[in-house]
Amino acid sequence: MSRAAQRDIQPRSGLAGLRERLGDEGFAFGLRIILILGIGVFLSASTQGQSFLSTANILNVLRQASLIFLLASGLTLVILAGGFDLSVASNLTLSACLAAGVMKATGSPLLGAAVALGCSTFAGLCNGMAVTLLRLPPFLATYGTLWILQGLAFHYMGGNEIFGFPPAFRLLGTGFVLGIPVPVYLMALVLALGTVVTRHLNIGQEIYAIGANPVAARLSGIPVRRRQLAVYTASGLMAGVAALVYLARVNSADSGIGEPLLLPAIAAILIGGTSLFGGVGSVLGTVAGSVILALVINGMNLLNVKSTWQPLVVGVVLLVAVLADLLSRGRRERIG
Amino acid sequence: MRTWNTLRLAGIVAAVVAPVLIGAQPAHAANERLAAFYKNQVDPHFGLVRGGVEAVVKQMGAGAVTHYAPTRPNNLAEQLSQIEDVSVKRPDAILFMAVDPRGVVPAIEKVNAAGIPVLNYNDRVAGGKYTTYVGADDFKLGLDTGRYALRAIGGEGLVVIIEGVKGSTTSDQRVAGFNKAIEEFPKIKLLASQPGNFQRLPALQVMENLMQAHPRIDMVLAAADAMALGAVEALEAAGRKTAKVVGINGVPEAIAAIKAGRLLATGEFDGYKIGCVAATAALRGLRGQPVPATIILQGTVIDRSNLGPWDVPMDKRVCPKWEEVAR
Amino acid sequence: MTSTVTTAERSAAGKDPAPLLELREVCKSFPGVRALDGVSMQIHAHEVHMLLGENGAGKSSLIKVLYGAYAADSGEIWCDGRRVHISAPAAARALGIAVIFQEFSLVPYLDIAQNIYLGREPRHRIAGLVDRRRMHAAAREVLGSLELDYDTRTLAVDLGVAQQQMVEIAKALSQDARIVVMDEPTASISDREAEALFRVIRRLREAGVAIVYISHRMKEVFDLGDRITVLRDGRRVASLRAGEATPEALIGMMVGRPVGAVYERQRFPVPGELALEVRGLATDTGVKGVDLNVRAGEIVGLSGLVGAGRTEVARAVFGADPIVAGEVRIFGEPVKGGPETVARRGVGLLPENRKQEGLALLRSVQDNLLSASLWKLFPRGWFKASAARTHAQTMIDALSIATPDARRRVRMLSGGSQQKTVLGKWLSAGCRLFIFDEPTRGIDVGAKAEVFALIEELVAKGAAVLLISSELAEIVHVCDRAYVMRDGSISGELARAELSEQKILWLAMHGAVSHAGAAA
Amino acid sequence: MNAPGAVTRRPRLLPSIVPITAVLAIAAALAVPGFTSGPNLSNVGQQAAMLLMLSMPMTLVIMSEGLDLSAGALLSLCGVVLAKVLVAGAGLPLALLASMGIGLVLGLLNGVLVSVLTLPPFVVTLGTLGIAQGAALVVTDGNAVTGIGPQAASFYALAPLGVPVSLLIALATWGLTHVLLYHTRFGNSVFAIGGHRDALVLAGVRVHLYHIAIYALMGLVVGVTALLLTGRMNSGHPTVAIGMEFDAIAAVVLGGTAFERGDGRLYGTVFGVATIGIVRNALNLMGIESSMQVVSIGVLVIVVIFLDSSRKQKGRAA
Repeated sequence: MSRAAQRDIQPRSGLAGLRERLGDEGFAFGLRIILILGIGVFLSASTQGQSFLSTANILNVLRQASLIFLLASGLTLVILAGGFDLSVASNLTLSACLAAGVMKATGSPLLGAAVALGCSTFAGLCNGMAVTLLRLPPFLATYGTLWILQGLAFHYMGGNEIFGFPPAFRLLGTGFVLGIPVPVYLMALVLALGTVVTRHLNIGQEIYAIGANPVAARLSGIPVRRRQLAVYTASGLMAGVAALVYLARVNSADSGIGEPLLLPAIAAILIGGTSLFGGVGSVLGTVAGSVILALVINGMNLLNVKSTWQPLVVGVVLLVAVLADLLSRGRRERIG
Repeated sequence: MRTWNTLRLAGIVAAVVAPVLIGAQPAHAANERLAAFYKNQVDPHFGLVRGGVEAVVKQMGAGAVTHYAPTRPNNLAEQLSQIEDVSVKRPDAILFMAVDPRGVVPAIEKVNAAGIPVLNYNDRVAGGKYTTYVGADDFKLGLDTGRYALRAIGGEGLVVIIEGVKGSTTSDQRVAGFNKAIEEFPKIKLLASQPGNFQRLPALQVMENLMQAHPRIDMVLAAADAMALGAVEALEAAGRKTAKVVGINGVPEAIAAIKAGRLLATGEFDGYKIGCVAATAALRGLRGQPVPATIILQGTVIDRSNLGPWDVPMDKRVCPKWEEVAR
Repeated sequence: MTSTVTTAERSAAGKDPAPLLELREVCKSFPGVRALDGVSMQIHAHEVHMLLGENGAGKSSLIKVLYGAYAADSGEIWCDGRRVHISAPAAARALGIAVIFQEFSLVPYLDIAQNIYLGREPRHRIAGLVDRRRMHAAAREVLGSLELDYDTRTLAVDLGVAQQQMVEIAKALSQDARIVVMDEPTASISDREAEALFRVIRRLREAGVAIVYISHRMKEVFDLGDRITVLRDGRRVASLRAGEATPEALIGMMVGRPVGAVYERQRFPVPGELALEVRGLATDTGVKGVDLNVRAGEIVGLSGLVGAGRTEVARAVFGADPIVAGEVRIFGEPVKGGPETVARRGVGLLPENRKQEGLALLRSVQDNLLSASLWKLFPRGWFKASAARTHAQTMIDALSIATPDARRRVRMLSGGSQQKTVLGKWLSAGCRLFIFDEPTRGIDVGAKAEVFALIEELVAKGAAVLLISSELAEIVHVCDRAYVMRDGSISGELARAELSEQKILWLAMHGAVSHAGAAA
Repeated sequence: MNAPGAVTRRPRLLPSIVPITAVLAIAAALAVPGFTSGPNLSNVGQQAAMLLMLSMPMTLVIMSEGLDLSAGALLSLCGVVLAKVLVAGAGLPLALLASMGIGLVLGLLNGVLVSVLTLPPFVVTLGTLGIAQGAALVVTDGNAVTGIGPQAASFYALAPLGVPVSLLIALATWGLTHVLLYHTRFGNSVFAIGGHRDALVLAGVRVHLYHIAIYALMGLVVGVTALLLTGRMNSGHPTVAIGMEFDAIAAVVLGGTAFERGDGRLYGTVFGVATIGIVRNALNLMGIESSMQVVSIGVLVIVVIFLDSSRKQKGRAA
């Protein structure tokens, strides 16, 4: 047995060994949990535990995390497959506006939902085709569609807002079931679906393979183009779902709703430990990321910290999360 | 002989020219070109303003109005470019409201230098020369709405303020008004004052978080309807029936909410009226008719008892009579 | 044979002036491999020193030691009669040693002059700006000394391979290198370009530069070489004057290891149905009118020099590159379409550079083992982790992949285990036609034998194998028959009876079968 | 071909943006009244100035296979700092120094995280974006900084020979960046970092140094741009420049600079800036509603990158 082999078969110790036993995503997620608990402990300490640790507030944090997560979930798949989609937020805006318009006109939530999902999915499909068929660089192509979708939204709304949706529809955003907000159920559902897709379907394995090394994936007989098309479409679809939840929660739509959500969504994914290079990360991580974001803002409100501090704190949290991965995974892995 | 010919010639010329000159007056009046500025194309309040302006332009038979709003909501750099571009386009008059009261001043001074009449509306700009200011007294609005609200809860209880974008006069003035009102009621306790950036979701989430920190809230004073309605959504979702909410502006949705008893009241900051009056003032100015230097629209507090006039779609709205406002 | 060596030594030691650079008993070993085993050689000014040897003979390790990329474990390097330590590329450059690797290090969007002087740009006294006039003048001068009339403002990205090579040489000269090492410089350029290269090399020799030239091509060895050193398995087999050598003798030294040192084929099953049939295949990657076929139960070699178009054939068959003309039949069926189609017909490609094209290095052994067979293992699309795990484990055991855990990242494995992982990928996909492209490159001797045992097992089970290899011994000892390629087309086919390294080399170099007899 | 004997330079593909800009400019000149008027052209110039300044170093960043999302937020921060210093009564030079200092510090931070810690630029600069924007809000508590005196404004108002000073400074930045990129070792290293990092290492160059310098340069230029921004508004505003980095990236991309292999051209970026300026200005003059401006920019981006990429593929095939 050669020395090389000797070295190879030694089980590994320390962080690396722990990571190996937990698996990449498991390990990354562990770090996140630690981060969350850290913030939690700090907050409950500084709020004397009374308001922060209440079930109500925890559900409240989850509900606030859910919107960002829904928007980020599809994007996570795209990034896992080594792509990118800057257009999710303006996609949300446009499909929310259209849905609102349709619901107002017809009074039918179903029709509205159908329009929102149809529009957003189609936009996602277009992104996918731009990347796979036209072979445009994802970042730039979706940057273009970002502007186009936003402009269409402006044009459609003409500066007005559409408000007042049927209560049945509102339940999607504001309802409670067994004392738990509906969006939280949605988040759980999407998390479950996302995990099933990435963990328990061949497609998921293929997505990771493509993200990790597209060339090798192609030479392993994986239909790379079709999978990419699929993830971009999924990203569009999820933008539509997020749009519906947004409408139901806020009960009105204007052409400016999406834009402030883009960077938080991306930040949530990165804080969740998914690598922009693809092949590393998980939907679960994105949940963690979204929760961390919501937690930070919630805490600052509870502590009556001026909202002006929020961007700074979020930026620091992002860098801390990525640096944590750097230290635990080592240079040669894919980070951030 | 010669003189006769000359006179005849003059007569003919006069006969030909006179009707032209006479006709020229309305003909000229009929095509003033206005340029109207807005902070963004997102907030329905500005949709109302726009509606008012267009209505007047139609009624008074002016030529046309072009609307300018930054593509990124409240983006100062973009508004500056738009001012500069418009000053090149040289409309007959500019109806102007600023994304930032101070940042735009240099650009406006350029327009002044270019000799284009500028009318300032909706909220005051910190500098530059304006033919007229049309707006409401934001401080007074805050004060009145605040008083109304605090009386409504019997002058005692726990209150939360949701501010607009920090640093905007609109928000600062209104919040100042709120605080003044709170001072007047010793039994009122201010729990928190957090910004909701004039947007719905931020306000909603701030409210959700505040509810966690404060088990009891009796009154929410929001510096704008969008935020008030966000707060309402949050409270309703949490099943907090006791807390009441007031806003400021009087956008259609707020009126609807008052009618439905979800919103207690809103201070009248009627975009439609502002648009009407501003456009009228501008056109009168161009047509050499007298216009006061300042027109402050007296805002009443709109509640269930008096919401009738606002509870109509925009195309049914009527502009206030000039005589009533221009005092 | 040993006698030749000693005579050569004596003669060398006797007449020659002091060498420019001398290696004495240099050793370098890696875990599991003895890359250099007491290699000594003398490099003289005014000489082209040919370095011969099969892949894995230690040539590239020798270069790396010369260039300061590796530090020798033991042994001495002497330069101008002083003992030197080449610890880093910088040190090598200081000694006037320049290496021209097979993959060039030019910056695509900088022009020729900027590339030649990258990091050493001449600058104005004042302001320290790059003195472009001086830089281009100097670049033109260097190129001129190579009789090259290049517009020095041309971007590297617009240069052909041969031209990039010339720029690399110019770069070396511009550092006034006294020793220029060239690693198979003619591997990927045409004969005409090679001629030009030789002219340049001769000029350098006149100018007193010492050239270490690594090549597989006998013709070059005798056209250019003044002195020849043959390496085998990290040892110096012989060092002699060009005049004292004959092609046959050299080939003998290169391959003359005890037969079976690599691997000896045991079973020869009867060939079955046609697994692969290629007719008139042509691609825009340089393959011209290739005909070949592989039967089930057969190991068919595809040999030839680097750049002869072997890999291109493999990629075209696998659907990775578009086919311009001709047809490919797999198990009798004509196939069109990309790898995803071809792979499902039971074809597996084990690419030459497995790290870039065969594996996802940052994924686990298990993930890589399953990446090609998901559709087969879980036809319903439901991925079952437990089943995957057990399957991966069975593969790991069956192929004896050295890893403590199926979740270990492939990057952490040895070359051999990585290669086995790629094989396992296709085994689990149930392939019946395997295309191995240089399967033993960069893996140690023990692993090589294992790989061949596995290949033989495959064919014993009725699979068909197309084996691309530059190592003649492999072709001879492992294959039932072999095709030899030259310049993008098949220059000959050899049945097992007539398989010999000499014949393969002749076909690969001269392309004419007739000489083969003379050679044998 | 490929005979090594002689090589004649192959003319480089003209970036698609150049003809596009020309067509748009001519169309605007003909169709849009007042477009060609002196004051308007000076407007276009002034409006383009800041974008041009940001786009210059951004081109280098993108050529080095990087990205800087923090530029806009950093610009706001620098502007605020500059205004604060002016309010404190210091002179313009000192204020400018302070602003450039802040820019340099965050630029260096970006550079170190990207080059030394090998973190992806997108993530790093997204983080520093938050930090810069937060800092700007915190030091101003969200309010505009006013009462900064006439210095900045009067400086911005300068127009030697009728050319607005902002445009002059922007052009100077272009000139400086051009010299840096095409006439210094630093410039060559920019091409190399994007194109073939190892070549630099083999050449014994201190790569980190140059790589960090790219981001530091970005920071410095942002610091200078802050002066123009503040002068233009005669006040400091903590959120004014948010999103400007995307305009800069768009300009670079329109200019035909690719995110890989160090393939970039500075003058292409200049055309990109010009296009954005012309489109927005012309649409404003025509009084077309701003939603169409948004759409048109999106379409422009996609068309241009499609043209460039397809022409590149053809170029490779040929």
